[in-house]
Amino acid sequence: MIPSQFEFRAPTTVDEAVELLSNGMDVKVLAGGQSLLPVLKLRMADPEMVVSLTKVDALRGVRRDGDQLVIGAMTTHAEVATDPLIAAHAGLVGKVAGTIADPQVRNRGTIGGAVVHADPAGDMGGALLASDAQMTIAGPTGTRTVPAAEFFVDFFTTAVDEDELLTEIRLPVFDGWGADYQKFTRVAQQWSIVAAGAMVRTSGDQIAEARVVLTNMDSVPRRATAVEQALAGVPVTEEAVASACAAAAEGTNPTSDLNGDAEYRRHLATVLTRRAVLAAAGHRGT
Amino acid sequence: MTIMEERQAEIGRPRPRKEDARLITGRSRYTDNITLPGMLHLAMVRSPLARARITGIDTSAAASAPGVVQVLTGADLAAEQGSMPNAWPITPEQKTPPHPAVAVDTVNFAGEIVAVVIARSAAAARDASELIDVDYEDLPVVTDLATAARDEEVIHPDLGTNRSATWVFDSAQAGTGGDVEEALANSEVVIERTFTQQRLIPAFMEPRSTVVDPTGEQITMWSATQIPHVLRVMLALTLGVPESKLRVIAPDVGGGFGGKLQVTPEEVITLLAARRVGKPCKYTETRSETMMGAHHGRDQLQTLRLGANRDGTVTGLDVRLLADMGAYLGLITSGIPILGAFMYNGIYKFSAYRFECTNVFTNKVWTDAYRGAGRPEATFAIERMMDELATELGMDPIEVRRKNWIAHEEFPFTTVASLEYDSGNYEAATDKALELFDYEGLRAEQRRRRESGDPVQLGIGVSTFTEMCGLAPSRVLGALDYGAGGWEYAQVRVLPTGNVEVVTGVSPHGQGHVTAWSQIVADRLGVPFENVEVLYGDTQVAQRGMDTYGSRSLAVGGMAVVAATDKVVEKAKQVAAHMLEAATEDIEFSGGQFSVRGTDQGVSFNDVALATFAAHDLPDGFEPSLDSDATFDPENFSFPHGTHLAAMEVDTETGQVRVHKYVCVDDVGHVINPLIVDGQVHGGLAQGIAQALFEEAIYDESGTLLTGSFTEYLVPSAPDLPEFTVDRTYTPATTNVLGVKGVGEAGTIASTPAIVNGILDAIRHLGVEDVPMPCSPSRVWNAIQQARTSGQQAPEPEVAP
Amino acid sequence: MASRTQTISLTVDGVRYTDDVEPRLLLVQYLREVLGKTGTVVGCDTTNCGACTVLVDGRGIKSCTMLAVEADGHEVTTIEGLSANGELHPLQRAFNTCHALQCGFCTPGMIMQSASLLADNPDPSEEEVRHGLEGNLCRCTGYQNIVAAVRQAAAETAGHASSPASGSEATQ
Amino acid sequence: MELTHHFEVPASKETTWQTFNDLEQVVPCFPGATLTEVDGDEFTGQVKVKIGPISLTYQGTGRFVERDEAAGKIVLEASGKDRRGNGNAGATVTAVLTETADGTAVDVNTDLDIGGKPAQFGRGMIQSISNKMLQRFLDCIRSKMTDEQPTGTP
Repeated sequence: MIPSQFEFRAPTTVDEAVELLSNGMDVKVLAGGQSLLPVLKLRMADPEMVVSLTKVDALRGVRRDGDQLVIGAMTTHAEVATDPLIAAHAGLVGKVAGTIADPQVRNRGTIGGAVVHADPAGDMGGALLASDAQMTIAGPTGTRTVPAAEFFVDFFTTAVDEDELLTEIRLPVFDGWGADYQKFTRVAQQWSIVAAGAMVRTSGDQIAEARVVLTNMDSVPRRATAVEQALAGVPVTEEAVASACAAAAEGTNPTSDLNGDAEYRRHLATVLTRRAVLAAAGHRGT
Repeated sequence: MTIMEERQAEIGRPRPRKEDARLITGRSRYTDNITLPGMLHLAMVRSPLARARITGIDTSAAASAPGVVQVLTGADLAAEQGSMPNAWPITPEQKTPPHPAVAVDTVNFAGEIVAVVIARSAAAARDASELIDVDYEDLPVVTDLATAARDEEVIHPDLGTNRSATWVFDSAQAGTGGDVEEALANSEVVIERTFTQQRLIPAFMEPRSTVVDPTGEQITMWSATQIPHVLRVMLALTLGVPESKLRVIAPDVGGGFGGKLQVTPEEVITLLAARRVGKPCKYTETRSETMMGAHHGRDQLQTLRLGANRDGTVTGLDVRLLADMGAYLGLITSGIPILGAFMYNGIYKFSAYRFECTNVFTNKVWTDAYRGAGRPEATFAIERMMDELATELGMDPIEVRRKNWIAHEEFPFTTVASLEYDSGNYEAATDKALELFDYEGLRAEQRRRRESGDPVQLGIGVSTFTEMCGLAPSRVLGALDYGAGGWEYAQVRVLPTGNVEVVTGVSPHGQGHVTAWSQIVADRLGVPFENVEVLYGDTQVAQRGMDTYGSRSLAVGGMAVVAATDKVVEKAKQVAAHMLEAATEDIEFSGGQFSVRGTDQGVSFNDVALATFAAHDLPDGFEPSLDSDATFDPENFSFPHGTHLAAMEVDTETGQVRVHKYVCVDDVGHVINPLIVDGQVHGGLAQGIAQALFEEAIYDESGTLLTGSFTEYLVPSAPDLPEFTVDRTYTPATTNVLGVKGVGEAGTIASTPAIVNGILDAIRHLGVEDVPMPCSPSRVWNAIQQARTSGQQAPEPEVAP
Repeated sequence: MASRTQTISLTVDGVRYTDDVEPRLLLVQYLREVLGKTGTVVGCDTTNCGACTVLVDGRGIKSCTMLAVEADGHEVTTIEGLSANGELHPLQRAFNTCHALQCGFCTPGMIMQSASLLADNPDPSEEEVRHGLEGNLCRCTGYQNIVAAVRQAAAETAGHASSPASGSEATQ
Repeated sequence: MELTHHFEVPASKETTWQTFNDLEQVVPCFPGATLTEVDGDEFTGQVKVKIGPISLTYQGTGRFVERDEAAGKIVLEASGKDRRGNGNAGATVTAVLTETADGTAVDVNTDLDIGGKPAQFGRGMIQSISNKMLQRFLDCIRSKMTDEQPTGTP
């Protein structure tokens, strides 16, 4: 319950923060702290320095920049979940933000912190993947941009190096798309056992285009491209969508744990994908 | 002489609780809130290994760390720490391993304490605890109950076996019924089933905390305990501290559920540490420590054989248990399964019954009381078996129960397990529950979903239960070799102004005793509810007591209050008679007024109180005090009962289970405060449902607790539970004048089988015969898959009655 | 190593405090150990139980999962600062009258999170209350009376809100 | 938990055998491992494991428990404890070398035992993470045998 001693810095600019990361010490970046602090309290880590981004005002908030939405890395899940711009143009991201952990955690936890933490059961990664997000990373030599598809590398590992910071997330606007996130848990505050996210653009009674992502089906969030292709042009009916989603788990590599084995997760992925796609397509379920 | 006023009876009123005032404003007095001048803090070093020999402990770095006062190991304390007490040796031959507070040579579960740091701050203690270097030599670990019972590896070599004791009840021997083998042999149907009562973690919300102040000659301990009185005597016996030098205080205690019915190594250690350094010491555990170091509950393997005739009449029941003790025997570890021995027959009339339990050691933290303690296990098993029988015979589960239960006109009834049930009306509770539930409507809905092949199937779970409460008649405890009696103590003190102080020997930790006792005393003395103060939880204030567990507080502790109050009235009548110049026999007392029979002459309780205090003019030889105390020993247990009905939705695509509707009608006798009784039922239901659906303490094969935090050990939060429909019938207990039975455990005991029966009822037509608890989505889904793949062998879909 | 402590200034329950604290000190430890505000309690070490919930700038957060140094410059409200002028907050009253607490340990967190919830959603449905409290564990009540209490307080506050004099009590 | 790996190297069994027996080469191949002392068949060292925010440092010892050149079998045992007392870890690595047409086939069986807090943090990931770490370890050894740089992909 009591973390080890560490030095604490709370820079006010990104440049200062980045500079602190290459000071030769074992540094941990503190965003919302909702994953880091439990680890520190359990003493599963003892960094020499903690660099808090809480005072870097530039990293907060959601804005529109041309045909993109820009979400500052320090924007909280609660802000993302209730932001009107996001609700209008990036529905899946907003919906997913509202399912993360619990209200108190959403009030402190940040989108940047969550995705850099890169827990395979973390919910936001998939939504960013489905949204073709571009991740802006600041480092000692300036900033670079990495697409979400290349951002998630492995369990708890992203493209952000130890001397770098994720500063913002850029999303192309998705107007006229329906979105749904089917998060499967045993109790409300649990991490996703499996979750499926879908963004669907319909044309008449058909699915024109779909984007489908899976959470906790691998070491990183996975896009179900085969399902997406199969869904194109499919009528919005239970049977047609189910058949297109049947292969949702193909190519995934889920773990087995206390909440279910890999086979169960594959099955869940299929069911949840179908439900998410139908809901995103505005299908009134049975 | 005042005029009598009509006053509303307090008993039965939904009074909001008095004790809430400080709890809702943050003025609470939990042990960890206590700070004493010069107080030092403890941190524990716990073994990460489940079984190992300690080959060396290097404490030098920790001892010289900043702020550290002293470091203690098992070797340092070996001479004084004694062995943690087991107060319930169930047989004379019971094997009880030594249980040091701090491990000396070996550790036997992951989480066992191996060293203690005493420092000036909690942070310094925690920092230094990391510097202690313990060398272990691994020993083979046994975590599986059935494996341990085979003695392939003996955990405590000196005992020669992992089997602690075997305890048997046989109705043929007891003269309460026939021979079970004979009964089963003559039965038309015999059903055999094995159930696993998974290991549970009590998960009280307040982590345990202890503060010890070794001032001068007296040692004062504050502890987050359910049992300050038992703790005091046990500490005295374990450590050789004179009992009179020990004062134990249970201040506000944040829940217990049996989990704080324990004498803990942490309490012993804090006391020894404080005595060594001569300064107040505090130890507050982290939740991670609670999960691995505080006792768990349940953990039994149950094998039952139930015989019946085709008309549904049960002929006999044979129960064989393996009960997991964990690594050691705690305060009443060994007796927990025995508390269930008397309840396997439930509310039914069986003609033959045999129970055999073997207690077994494993390399896990020890088990002990957890809400219901033995009785939920028994109730689960018999209520599951009754549903199995109904399925086997194609009968409605309610009908099978009706066929076998004790009819209300048959009370008092001596059961095959030798208990005398004083009262009950199972018909009334069941009828009311069926009506509130809309049983027929839900059966119709169930049929509709089955016929349409709805992916979300509906099932109805029935649980009719009783439990033995009001622990306990001392002579019964004696017969069971329990180390103490089951009486309770109370004192009623009358202040000069007519205000009343009630001292109770029970030790509330959320049950609302202050409010309920105030209601009882207000009615019996005719004083305002607000004028009653209830004192408890401090061995210097409540000098005697047996504390709070086993739904005993009201049926036993409340009765002690009644007895003490009655004595006050008897004394006060003498004073009133003297004041009214009448004979004591002619004094009547009602509504706070003493009056002379047949006259309008009277004095109030307050007048008598003041006159007694002044003592200017009292009857000759009358001791100038109305204060009275009483010790009440119940003549029998009390037997609350009820009918619980759960409509369960099972999503056959995912295995996800949802409580669609939950109705319970409990009969807990007379109700002092319906608000509190409903609250007890709600909370009990939540815990029972959690066993059915969510909770399980899981160890891996090397003895690491995998569910070591609330991230993995799934305690439900608000969205995970339904709105309950709670109602009651009233059949007063006949063994106490309040007519009360106890309600603390009812919800927990009844709900678990209702939920599981409901799940099975929803998917039995798919060929599923059982789902082990907790019925997680993956287990439910797997059960459906297995039934589908072995579809040919699946029984014909049972037509829902 | 630089200085072991840092100076923070913050407002807690309406009072301005300036203290030197170790960076590792959690906000809940600051409240309990430095300010003596033991009304906020600690129930777990993994950010699950919510017993330590307080409001920071009006929003519920788990004070075991925030460093005291991060609260620098912010406004914190604890259970001890919820009632004003000796009058209980509607939530406090409702928790009492609905019997929404037993052992009381989860109660400070429950009440504070309920305040945060009502600030966002003054008239929540039963389901919204349940989800709004999903980060708070209670082992005693089965939540039924807690949900009832929050809805009762909401109704009462709504009644007040229609009168011109009252503001939003929940957000402080 | 049991983990199995198989790889082939275009090197003779003898070369492969020698590499496998050289602790100075083998141990540092393990991600995060440093060798502090080698004394005959025994060694001491530490492994720093970083998984996201979690950082554990296991300090411990290891030794060859079996070296049967004729059978091409090596059994290496190592155990350590986290320096903050979070738990212990032990591994028994059994490698069997078989000559093939193109070089040597190596079958590695690892019996891994992780206890204490890290095991609780699992959610099933421990096995996957351990598997990946071992794969990196073996890739590194293979690269030493073939004088290639580790490819980074299994």
